[in-house]
This record gives sequence, C-alpha cells and structure tokens, in this order.
Amino acid sequence: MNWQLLPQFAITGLLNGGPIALMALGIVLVFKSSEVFNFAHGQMLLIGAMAAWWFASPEGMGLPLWAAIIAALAVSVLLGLAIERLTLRPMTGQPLLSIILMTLALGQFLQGLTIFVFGTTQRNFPVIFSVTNPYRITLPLTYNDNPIVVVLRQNLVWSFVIAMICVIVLVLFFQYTRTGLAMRATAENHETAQSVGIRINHVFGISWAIAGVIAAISGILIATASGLDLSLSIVVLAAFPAVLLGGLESIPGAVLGGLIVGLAQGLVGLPNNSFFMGPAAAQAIRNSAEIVPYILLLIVLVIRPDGLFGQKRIERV
Amino acid sequence: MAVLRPSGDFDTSYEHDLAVVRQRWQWALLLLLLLALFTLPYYAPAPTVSLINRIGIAIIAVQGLNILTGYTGQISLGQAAFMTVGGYISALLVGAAGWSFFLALPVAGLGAGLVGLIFGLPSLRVKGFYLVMATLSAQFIIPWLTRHIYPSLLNGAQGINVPVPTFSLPVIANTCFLGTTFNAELGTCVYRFATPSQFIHITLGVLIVSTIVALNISRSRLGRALISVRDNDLAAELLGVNLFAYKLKAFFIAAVYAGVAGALLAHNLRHINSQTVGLVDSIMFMGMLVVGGLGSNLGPILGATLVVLLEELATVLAPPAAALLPTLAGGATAALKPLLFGLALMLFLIFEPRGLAHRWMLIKAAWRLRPYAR
Amino acid sequence: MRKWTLIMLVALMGLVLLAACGSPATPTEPTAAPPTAAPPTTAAPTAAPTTPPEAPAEPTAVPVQEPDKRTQNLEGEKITFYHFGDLSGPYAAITGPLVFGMEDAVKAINERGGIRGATIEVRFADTGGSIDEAVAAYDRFVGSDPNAMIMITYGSGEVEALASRFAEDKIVNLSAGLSAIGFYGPESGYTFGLGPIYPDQFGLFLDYITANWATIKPASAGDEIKLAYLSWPGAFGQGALTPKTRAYAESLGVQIVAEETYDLSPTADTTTAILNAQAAGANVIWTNTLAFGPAALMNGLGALGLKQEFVLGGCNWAMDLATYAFVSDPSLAVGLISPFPYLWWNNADHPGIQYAASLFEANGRPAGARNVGYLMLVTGVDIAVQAIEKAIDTVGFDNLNGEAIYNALTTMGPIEALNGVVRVDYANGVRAPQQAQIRQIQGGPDAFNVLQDWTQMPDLRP
Amino acid sequence: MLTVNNIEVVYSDVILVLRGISLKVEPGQIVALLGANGAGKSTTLKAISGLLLRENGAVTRGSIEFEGRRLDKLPAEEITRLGIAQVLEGRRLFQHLTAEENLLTGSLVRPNNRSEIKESLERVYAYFPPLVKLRHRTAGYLSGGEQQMVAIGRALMARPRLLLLDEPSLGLAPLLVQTIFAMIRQYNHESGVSMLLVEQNAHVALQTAEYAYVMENGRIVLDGPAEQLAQNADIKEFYLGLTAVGERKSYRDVKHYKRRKRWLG
Amino acid sequence: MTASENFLTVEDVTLYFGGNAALCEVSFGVRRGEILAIIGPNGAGKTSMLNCISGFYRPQHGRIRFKGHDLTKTPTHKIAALGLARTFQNIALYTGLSTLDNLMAARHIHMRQNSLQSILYWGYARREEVAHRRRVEEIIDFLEIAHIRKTIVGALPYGLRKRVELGRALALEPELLLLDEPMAGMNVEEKEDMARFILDIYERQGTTIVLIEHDMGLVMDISDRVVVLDFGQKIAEGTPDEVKRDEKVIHAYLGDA
Repeated sequence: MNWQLLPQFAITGLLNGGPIALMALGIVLVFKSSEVFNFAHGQMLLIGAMAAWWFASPEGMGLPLWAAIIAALAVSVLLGLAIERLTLRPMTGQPLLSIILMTLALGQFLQGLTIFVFGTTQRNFPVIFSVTNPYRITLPLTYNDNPIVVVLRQNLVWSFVIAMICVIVLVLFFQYTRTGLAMRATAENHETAQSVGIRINHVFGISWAIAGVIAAISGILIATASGLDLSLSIVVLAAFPAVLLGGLESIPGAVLGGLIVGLAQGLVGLPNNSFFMGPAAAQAIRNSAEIVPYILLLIVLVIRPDGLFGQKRIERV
Repeated sequence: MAVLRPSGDFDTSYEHDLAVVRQRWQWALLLLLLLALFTLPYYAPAPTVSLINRIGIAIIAVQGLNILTGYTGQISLGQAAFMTVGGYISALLVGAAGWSFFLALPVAGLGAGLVGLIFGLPSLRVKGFYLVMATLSAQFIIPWLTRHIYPSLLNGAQGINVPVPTFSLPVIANTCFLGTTFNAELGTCVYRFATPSQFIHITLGVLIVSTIVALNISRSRLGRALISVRDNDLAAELLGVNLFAYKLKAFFIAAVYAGVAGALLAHNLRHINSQTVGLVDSIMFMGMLVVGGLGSNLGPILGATLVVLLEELATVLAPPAAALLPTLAGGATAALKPLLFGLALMLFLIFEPRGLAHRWMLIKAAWRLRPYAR
Repeated sequence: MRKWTLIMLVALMGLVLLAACGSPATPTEPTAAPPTAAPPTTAAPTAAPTTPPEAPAEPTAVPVQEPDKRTQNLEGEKITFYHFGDLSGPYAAITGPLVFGMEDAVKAINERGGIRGATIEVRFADTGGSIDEAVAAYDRFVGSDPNAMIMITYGSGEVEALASRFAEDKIVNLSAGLSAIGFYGPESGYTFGLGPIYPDQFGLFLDYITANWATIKPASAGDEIKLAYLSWPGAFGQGALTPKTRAYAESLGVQIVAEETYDLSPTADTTTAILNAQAAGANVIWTNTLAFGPAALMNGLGALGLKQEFVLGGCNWAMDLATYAFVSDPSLAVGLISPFPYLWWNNADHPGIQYAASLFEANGRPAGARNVGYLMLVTGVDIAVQAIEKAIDTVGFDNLNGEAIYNALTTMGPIEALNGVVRVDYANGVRAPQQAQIRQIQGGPDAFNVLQDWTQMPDLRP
Repeated sequence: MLTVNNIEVVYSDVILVLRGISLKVEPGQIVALLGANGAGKSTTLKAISGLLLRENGAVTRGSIEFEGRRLDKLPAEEITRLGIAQVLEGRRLFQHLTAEENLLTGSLVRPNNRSEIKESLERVYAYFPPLVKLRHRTAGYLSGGEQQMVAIGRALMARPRLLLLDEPSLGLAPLLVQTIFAMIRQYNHESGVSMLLVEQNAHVALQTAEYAYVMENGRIVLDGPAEQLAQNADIKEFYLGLTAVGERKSYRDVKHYKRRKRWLG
Repeated sequence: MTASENFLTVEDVTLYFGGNAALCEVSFGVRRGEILAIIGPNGAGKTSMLNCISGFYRPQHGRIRFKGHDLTKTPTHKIAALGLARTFQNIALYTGLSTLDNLMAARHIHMRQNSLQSILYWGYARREEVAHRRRVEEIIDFLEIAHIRKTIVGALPYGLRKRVELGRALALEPELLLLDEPMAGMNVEEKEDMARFILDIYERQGTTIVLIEHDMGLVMDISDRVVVLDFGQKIAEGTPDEVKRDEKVIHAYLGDA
C-alpha cells in the first residue's frame, strides 16, 4: 500500500464523487416523485452538454458562455417536460418492466437523436477552469518525514463545489418551498397527494424539468473537465449503483452513495505493491474502477436490500 | 392457449389436447417451413442467409430471456454478459483444448448457466429495480473479468480468435463426400462451417432444439411453477412453489440459452472479446422480447426477427439519410439504429404493450370467427 | 407417439440437409483442384487455412499468362473497393476524415480515367467499432459480390476477427489497424498494413530513447529508463505489448515498470494511471492510442503538474490534429515523440503531400479533417491502384481477383506510395511498412518536426 | 349542496359495486353513511372524491353534483380544489413528513398567503391541542389517534366547504373515538362546514350526524334523521346480517337443481 | 377442548407491525370436519390471522399447530404439502394462465417430475401430466367451469375468478381449506352458488373449512362455529346463535357508545 499517495487518491476520488452524486440525485428525484428509474439520464446529460456547446460555439450560436449555459438549461427543462408528457404519462399504471424498458428505449432514441443532430464528432468544450494550474495542498500530515502534498485539478475541485451547491439548493428547495412540499408529498403517496389537491402530473413534470437541469449541469461539468463526445452518456453508469447504494428514494442517500462510489473508485486505483497477490492481480485491481461500484452494490444488496440509507419502511396494518 | 380452434378439430384424448402441433396440415406446414429454412442457401442470396443466421442467434438468446422475464417475471439486463461467458467457454474448449464444437456447445451453455445462477442469487432478497441492478452488474463484472483474469488464456481485452466449427467424417473409398475436404493432419474428411451458408445449419439445428425445449417448459410442471412465480409470487409460495429454487432455475435456464447463443455467435464471428456483446445488446434482447410478446413462445421469434430487420433497415437507410443530411456523414447508421430501435420500442410500449404475438393471436381468433373458415 | 416419429423424421431430414448443403459452399473457395478426389495417403492439396500463411506468397502461384488478356482500355468496367470504418463507435473521434480521404482520392483517380479506364467504386460500411457489425458487413459485401478482391479496414479488432476470412476468401485487405495478430496470426495472410505494426513502432521508439536518453531525459530522471505503458484496454491499446517487445525492451535495458489502462474515451480520467506510473518510478510513458488517448494523458499530466517529469511517446496515431482538438491547452501537447511512418502536411514541398493537399482543397473539406486519416487513405488508395495495375498487367482484367492483387503486392518490391509519403515493401512475408521517422510536436499542428529521418525499424513481428 | 343521483359504480369494467345510490348533503349538515363491511360505503365516498379513477373504477350511471357542478368525471385533485376535502380511510398521512408538513400539504390548494396559512394552522392546533407538541415529529411514528387528528387537520387546512370523512373511528380505542368525534362536532358547529361521514361505528356516527343513510350490498336500505334511526331497534340487525327487508331463506337451503336450472337457462 | 382433539390449534398468536399489534394473544382451535367462520369489523385482524395460519406472516409470539406440525416454523412453500390450501381476499390467481393451467399449477405439490423431465417432456413427465389432468378435469366439472377451461383467467369476470380460485385451492386436495371472503362483491345468486359449493366440498369430502365472511346471514347459515375478532383480540367464540347474542359482539359491531 502506498501511504504517501493514499490521501491524494482518497481526495481525488471523493471529489470525483461530486458529479456522480449530482447524477444520482437527478435519478432519485424522478424516481421519488414518479417511481420511474430514469435509465435515460445519461442521454439527458449528453444533450444538455451538447446544447451548451452548440449555443457557445462559433459553429453554433456563438453566445457568451454564461448565456449558452442558461440556454442549455432551458433546453434541458423543455426536454424533461417533453419526456414526461410524451413518453411516461401514457405509461401510467403499466408494469415495472414496461417502465424500465421505456426509459431504456428513450435512452437509445435520444442517443440516436443526438447523433442525428450533432453527428459523431467530438467537441472541444470551452475551458471554464484552468487546466494547467492545479491546486497544491500540503496536508498537515507526514509520511516517512515527507509532507503529504495533494495535487488537485481545478475543474475537479470546482465540479465538486458546484455539484454540492446544487445538492444544497435542491435540499433547501424541497424543505422550504410549497412546490418542494408538494413534491415530497407526491413522492410518498400519489393517491393521498391527489386527495389533498396536489396536481401530481404537474409535480411529475416539475421533477423531470429539475432532473433535466441537474443532468445538464452534470454534463457541462464533466465536459469541461475532459471534452465532449457521445461517451458522455455512459458516464452515468457509475451513478446507477450510487443511487441504489443510497437506497433509491433517499436524497441524502444518493449524495452519499455518489461520494462513496467516487471514493471507492479512487481508492482502488491506489498504487498497491503486489504484497498479497501477483503483479497481474494488483494491476487488475488498480483497473477495477469501472466495476467497483457494482461490486459494492452487490455486497450492499446482500447485506441491506434497501440500500445503505434507504428509508425505513413504516409499516402499519 | 388458444381459445378458438378450427372447426373439425376435436379433442379425443388428453394427449391430443396437450399436443402442440395438432393436425396433419399443421405438420405439413411445419415441415415445409423447416425444409425452406434448411435449403435457404440454395436459393436465397448470401446476405439474406447471413441475416437469417443473425436472427436465429438472437432468437435463441431472447428465448432464454423469455423464460426468465416472460415466464418467471425476473427482469434481467445481463443476458449479453452470459452470452460472453458461453462464447469464451466454447472458444477456449474448441480453440485451446481442441474439443469438437458440438461437444463444446452444450458445455458452454452449462458453464454460462452456472454463472447465471450466481447472478441470480440476489433474486432471493431483492426485486424490481434492485434486481435489475444486480443483473446489470453482471454486465460490467463479467466483461471486466474476461479482460483481467488469465491474460495468457483469455488474452485480455484483445479477446481471442475462435476456430471455425468443423465436423469430421471418415474417408470412404479414398473420397470425401458431402462437401467435405480432406485434412491431412487428421486423416479425415472435414466439413467446415465457415460461411453463413454453412453455419446457418448449425444455427437452425440449435434453434429447433431450443424452441422444443421452450415449448416443453411452457406446458409442463416447471413452466407452470415459473409462471406462478411471475403472476403471483406470494400465492405461488402458499401453493407450494419454492420461490427461490424456481427463480434460480429460471436464471440458470436463461443463462444456458444465452451461453449457447454466445457460443454460436463467437464461432460465427470467429472472434470474441469483452465487447462483442454488451449492455446495448442486453437492452436490445429485452426490447425484442417486449416487441415480440412476453411469455409467449412465438414472441422471441417475432420480436428478434423484427428488431434485427429494423437494424438491417437502418443499415440500408443510412446512405440516403447521409446524403440528405451531410452533417451525418458516416454517423448515419449509428444514428439510425438506436433511433429506430428506441422509437419502435417506445411505440410498442405505448400502443401494443403485449407485443406482436398477442396481435397474432387476435388475428388468428378473428379469422376463425369468420363463417366457414377452416 | 406419432408426433415423435415425425419429429425424429424432421431431425433426420435436418441432418441430411446439413450434410448436403456443404456443396453450395464450394464456389466461395476458388481453389480449382477438386479436393474430394484426394487420396488420404498423400499430402492433399488442402484449403487455404490449413496451409502456413507464408505458402501462397511465392510467385509459383502466379497463373500461366494468357495471350489475349485485357490490360488496357477497360472503359465501362468497374472495380469495387470495400471499405470498413468506425464512424460512430469509440474510434470515431479521428476516423471521420478517412472517409473523405478515400472518397477524394478515388474521385480524383476516376476523373483521371480510373484504372486503365475502369472506374473505381467505393462501398463503405460503418462498423461502429463492433466486430459483429464488421462481420455482418463483410458477409453482405462478399455475398453480393463473389469476386470481391480488395477491402480496406481501420480497426485492430475488426482486422483480427476478419483476418482468417480474408485469407480464406482470398481478398486483399489493406489495413490501418496495425495490431500484429491481424497481419501475422496463424490464419491471416491477406492483410497488409498501411503503417508499421505497433510492436515495430514501439521498438523504434525504444531504440530512439535509449540512443538519445542523455539529451531527452526529464530533468529529474536518472540514467535508467523506466517505461510506463499507459494505454487503452483492447486489441489496439495493448497491441504494442507482446512477448517480443518485452524481450526487446529488456535487451535495451529499458524496464517496463508499470502497465496501466484508462478508458477508451476522450473523457477518460488518466490521473490514476499517471500517478501509478509515477509511484512506480517511471520516467517514460508510451501510449498506444488514437489522438484523444495522448490528449487525455496530456490533460492529466498537465492537471497534475507532472508534464516535465515524463518523456511521452505514442504510436503513429498519437501525433495528429485531433490531439490538439482534445488537449485542453495547446502547450500541453508540445514534446510528444512518435514514430512517424509517413510524411506530414508540413512537408509542403513534397509532391505527394502537395497532391493530397490539392485534393483536400478541391473538395472543400473542413479544416479538422486535414489529419492523418485523410493522408493515410489517399496513400492507401495509391498503393491499391499500383497493385491492381500490376495485377492487371500480369493476369489481365478478366482474371483479376484478390489472389492476383495479393501476388502483385508481394512481388512489387519497395513501393514509394504517393512519391514516398509512405515507404513499404511487402516482399518476403513482411506485410507492413518497416520504415519510419521519429517526429516530435514542437509547436502547433504544423510543427511535427523530424528528430530522426527514415530508419529501418526493429523487426518485432511475432 | 352535494347531490348524489342514483349512481352505479363498476370496478375493472366487471364488478358492480354500487347499484343506484342517491343521497344529499345540505349546507352545514353532518350526514352519516352507515353500513357493514363491504356494503359499498367507501366506494360511494371514492366516487364523490374522484379517487375511483385511480382504482380502475368508474361511475357508469347517475350523476354527482356539488354546488351545481358535475363531479363524476373530474380527477381527485380538481375535486379537492372545488372545496371538497377528504380524510381517507386508514389515516393515510405522508409518513415521512412531519406532522406540520402534513398539515401544510392541505393548504397547497389555496393561494400562497403566508399569514392566512399561519392562521389556518393556528386554528387546527386550537382544535387539536395535542398536535402542538408533535408538530415536528415524523408523522409515521405518531399514534393512531394522533395520526387521525393530523389527517383531519390536513383536510381542514384546505378550508373546505364540504368535508368527507372515511371511517375516522377505524382502529381507534373507544375513548379516542369520542374525543375525535367531539372535535368534529365542534368544528361543524363553529365553521358550518358540511360533512359526509362514513362509519361502521353506528353509535358514535348517529350521535354526531343529523341525517343518516344505511347501506347494504351496494344499496341504500334505510335513511332518516339520526335521532330517529338511533331509536330504531332494527339497526343492530343490519350489523348482524338480518335485513328488515322481509324474510330470507337460509343459504343452506339452496338446492343443486336450482343452480343447474340457472346455468341451463 | 384439548389440543389433541384439535386439527388446527392457534395458541397465543401475537403479531406486530412496527409497534402496532395486529393480533394479540389469539387462541382458538379448529376441529376436523367443521366449518369455522372468523368474523369481526374492518381492521380486526381477520386476514392477518389467516395469513399467519397459511405461513405468509410469521407471528412474533405463539404457535400454530396443524396435524402436529408447528406452522410458524415450517417454510412457507412446504405448508401446502401438509394439506392446507387457501383463497385470497383480492383474488390471487395466476392471471396469465388459463383456468386449466391455474388448476394444474396447484397440482405442483402432487407432481413428481423434476425440471429436467419437464424439459424433455418424455415418458414419465408426459404420463404424469395426463394423469393430473384427469384429476383437474374432475374439479372443473364439479365447479361447473368447463366452458372457461382454456380461457386466460385475467379475462374472466369477477365471480368466475372467485370460483376458479376455489378450484385452484381444491386442486391441492387440502384437508384444511382457508377461505378469505369467498363471496365478497357477489350478488345474491352468486353467493348462493358459492355457498352451495362450499357446503358440497364440506359434505362430500369432509374437508375442514375456515372462512372469513362479511355477510352475517351467510355466516350464520353455513358455519358450525364462529370466532369473533376485534382490535386483534378474540372477543367471542361459539355457535352462530351464541355469538349473535353476545353483548361484546354487538358492541364491536355497533361501536362502544
């Protein structure tokens, strides 16, 4: 184990968890309100980021970056609303499998649509955060008398900060606004919500719109870090297990799940000497970041089928 | 399950009532169809044969999924991963160990079945989305393993080249018959299933067996137990069905089908790696099943045919689409495939959620209700 | 029970059909000698796959020349180039321009009158980087044209999977996917590289850095060369790391201290791989990837502030315009070293490059397409045309087939494609170029400057 | 105010649950709907509140009118917005929300006027003093009686003109039932809100209501002023299965041949 | 009444959901060959009781003995094989199967073919299917549902579904039959039919029957004994006439005032 690099990998991993948490949050949000697990979230991410690129790029509208981002968010809101209205509302009352397949099919459709509109070429997303001047933080720790310095990419830090700001804004929105209250009520029970006069179709629409905004923000954050291409839609695969680790319906669970996934992915990459195993196995483990979330998920499913932070079911007769 | 039956067809015994193919003319039709399929290479253009070969492999994979999802109600996004397992097992047995393909094929199925069992274990505790995720994890973990374990054997991410299936016959009167060629190394006449026109006979043979197995499952104790798990698992348990055992059986059978389909695919492509079949294929299989009709034996056949044809349509439409929209350049196929598949699946989910097989039943019933129909 | 006898009958019929259907397959194997009559005691003339791949390379296979063959004035005839590429899958990032290159080069040739009057037709298939798509496209091509003779491929995985088919069906494959297995695997033989195989490139790079270590080594590095192989997983990414190259590195005193992979995506996070390389003490990084691979590494190095700690090298694809497109700051790209088996657009005074540039201008291609893919395909078409012309001279147009082109390629001797943009010699069982320069990025995309001129590369074929 | 006109309700297109129910609620009145388990009381209420649609049920005949507007085709949320608040059977609260948040969801149908909402909240707390202490507790962990208070309070937050109460006594201890019904009566007196009360507990319902209907088998079999019904000795017979509608033959006496005949006919 | 006389004994069964007791120390016995009705107001715990007996719920305290087996410790899927069958309040048929297959599915516990034999469908499996088919056809005849033999039950009207569900329970050939509101939602004629079927089962096969029913008239007519639950507690037990006169029962139904 390389103790010198442990903090570096742990912190990088944790910060990487920020955007994952944000994606997980977008999925949980929709699930909570309408019990739809949105497998198309990755494509919403992609479309949001692509739209931002198009509005900002001289090949497209050539707007200033801030205006482009706002325009992209608006597009994402419309996308979210359209998805809810056109694809999921007709599915009300259909079995689970149909709903799952609907979002999977939607994902494929949106992927095709993106290629249709934007082609397969990669895009260079405008640089928002400097990529050449990483932050160097000297931790108040030493290892073998060497001070431990952590090097953090600027976009990593800022992505994390922005992701967390989004999380906090959302939590405040749920806690302190009437719409937030209506959404939380709808999430609990559709029938009861209807009985107190909440228009649940509006709530579904709002959830999808917010999910669209969240997706666009995550997409833009990730695109600024490493460019923009079609593979952006599969980044979300790390967020699916995060959602379930957290417990599917829990907002703090999604955020913690995302951070845990990021942390775990960071830690497995840690230089490990082949002390316990051969060098091949050690290398395999270093390259296991893509499956670590799913292995964690399997373990958690066996131990706690409702996820780590799943809401305890309050059962009554 | 048909309610309506052509007139003049009476049940004279329970055996007759239980039979799948009921009448002489139906037998004749079936035989004709099989004959037409097996002689396909003689009259159909090669691309068509290749297409039907791909459809056949897809049908086998979807039949397995139908048993798991259609009959037992367990949603799985791992079918492609189990195909990978089957493909690798057969590739190694035939390639590295020198087995006959026809021996390796069932072993590949069983091997994939065992792996399927492992990923079916969470079905004991979890349902719904959680189970979907557990099977999705197979879709990540299995390809990862093929890339990282035993690199000397599995050749990491590069994957391995898979031999062409061969069939050896003894040399009779110094001559090799039946399109075989003499192999000096083995001293026998060898038939190579190399081109689609040759390989399609293997695919069709396996397809016949897999269809018969699926039919038998659906009309026997096993199938009823599986369906009762799907329709009402609590009632099934109270009626004496061991839920866990039957869920695992379903996972096993589905993975066996996947393993066989994977082995066929690997030998057909002559190459397998961790990405040969992936998550998108798992989604496709699920889509084929829904388009065809869940829980119907006709469903996988109709669904796989339609979706593969749709893919083919995307390939055909791509050049004109690219000509219309120059920005698409070469991405037209890439755009059209998911676009058409996604759109078709969404439309089916909204307008025909019970799939083509159900529509077919309705048409058949309507036909029989016509006066003097026979 | 009647039903079961019937089923048995069906099965039996199936078996008979299975056996009988062998015969229609024979036309696809154009070997004239009927193998059915072969006596089992003698070494029979067997089908291509069982023969060693080198065997048909000898000129003995050239058929007897016929007196009245058509070699000129082929107006109205057609020669089809089949073309596989990934325009929508993971490699799409830099393969788009290859379609342009192919189209433009072919168009120019057809405008000049084609090959002795015969027009070239291009049929393209997008494989999306997936092997089953490639096989499906192959089946479609071969099925619709029994005399398909030349195909151009672009992905290592596709090449590896299709190599045995090319050899079996005797279709020449000009490939830009340069993994060694595709060229030299047990059942290949008809696949020819448009660039050197990756092991050779890696070998040349190792030669160069060991010879020039004192001048190029990072300030912090010692005298020992410690190499980290950071690349994509997959046939392409791992293509340069073979037992032979490992042994070669060892013989040069280069230690391979780390082997890490990162995702095949422009958005890949490479910091884990880089930090692991650093932890292992590496001072040289080799990456076997398309342009966005080194770009991801450069971004990672820049972000970690480690750019000065490593010598960064990559295969021929690494140094490309697209590298600039993906690098987050142009300064991060400077310093990349790569074996370069072709000339570059900045060799503006070279006639071959001028020709390519004129095609590019004439067809109004977007600036981003002026990359290695375009150049390579213009060159590749030139090689193909040269080989076909030679084959027509030898066997006549009416006997033109894949085997004839194969024979032409292997007997042509050194070819200077497009006046020497690429230098190849497919004789003696070599199926890929073995000459390259070493270049380095010293500024923008037009400053890919030569560090070392054309050299013979170490022969690291498996 | 509320008029239910000879309605018929069918579930899943096949199960006929109500066979021609008519009733009336006048302004300021408490009307009770009594009946044994499975008589169709809850279905009647759901038909009025629009929740039938969710359960694949539909009003196939007759009409429901509230202040002159047809209700039978509207979804539940719109009916609530017309001024009909509902207290569902089994105290269905938003279990993971706090008691106060539950109350606030009731005010979502009204314009966002902070002071007015605060005033409504204070009023609910005045009627149900025990809730003041529990306002920040998670609703799911409240006791049955407390939950019932929250559920009623939530309905009152909408300032309805008609309140539908579905079995408020269900599963509550007798003393609590008395307390809750006392509150209901008091609220009715003070605010003049009309109420339709569905109950199994005939005694307390008849104490509270002014007028009552008795249902059996999807039909109204008896109705009249509450005091009058409370005197009726037959009431208890309804609950023990012996309808006053004439003599009935024992189920044991159904003969095989009679069934056969029906099938043949 | 001692335990040995009893066919089924429920001893001190207590069942909690979260902190609430759905059943509180309920004890009663069922004699072989009787019809016992469990009645009580909504939410009294009747269905919970049936769920405990059939192994669907596991009570926290107490025991349920059936022919000497402790049902609270028997795996749920093994209870049916002991000779116990039930129907459900909200019909729990296999909606995707035909009437015939629903009944055949219930023969599961009586069939011996293993899954491999099922897949081959040859020899024993085939003969067994035919043999059990015979038994099932008898039940279909008895319940007069032959005309819907091959109809998918999802498409059947409510009353018929109830009857198919009864048939499925009979196909288990139970010694004890638990019926949860077998006549809910039926009109009088349908109820009469159903009552006749229940009595026929009882009279012809001597099957012991425990039923929950709301229609008091029916309960009083056909049951031998009645157990009354209220608030999860047993408040009365006895013959229909005794129970009808019981003060506590009257209060439970009319409400304590």
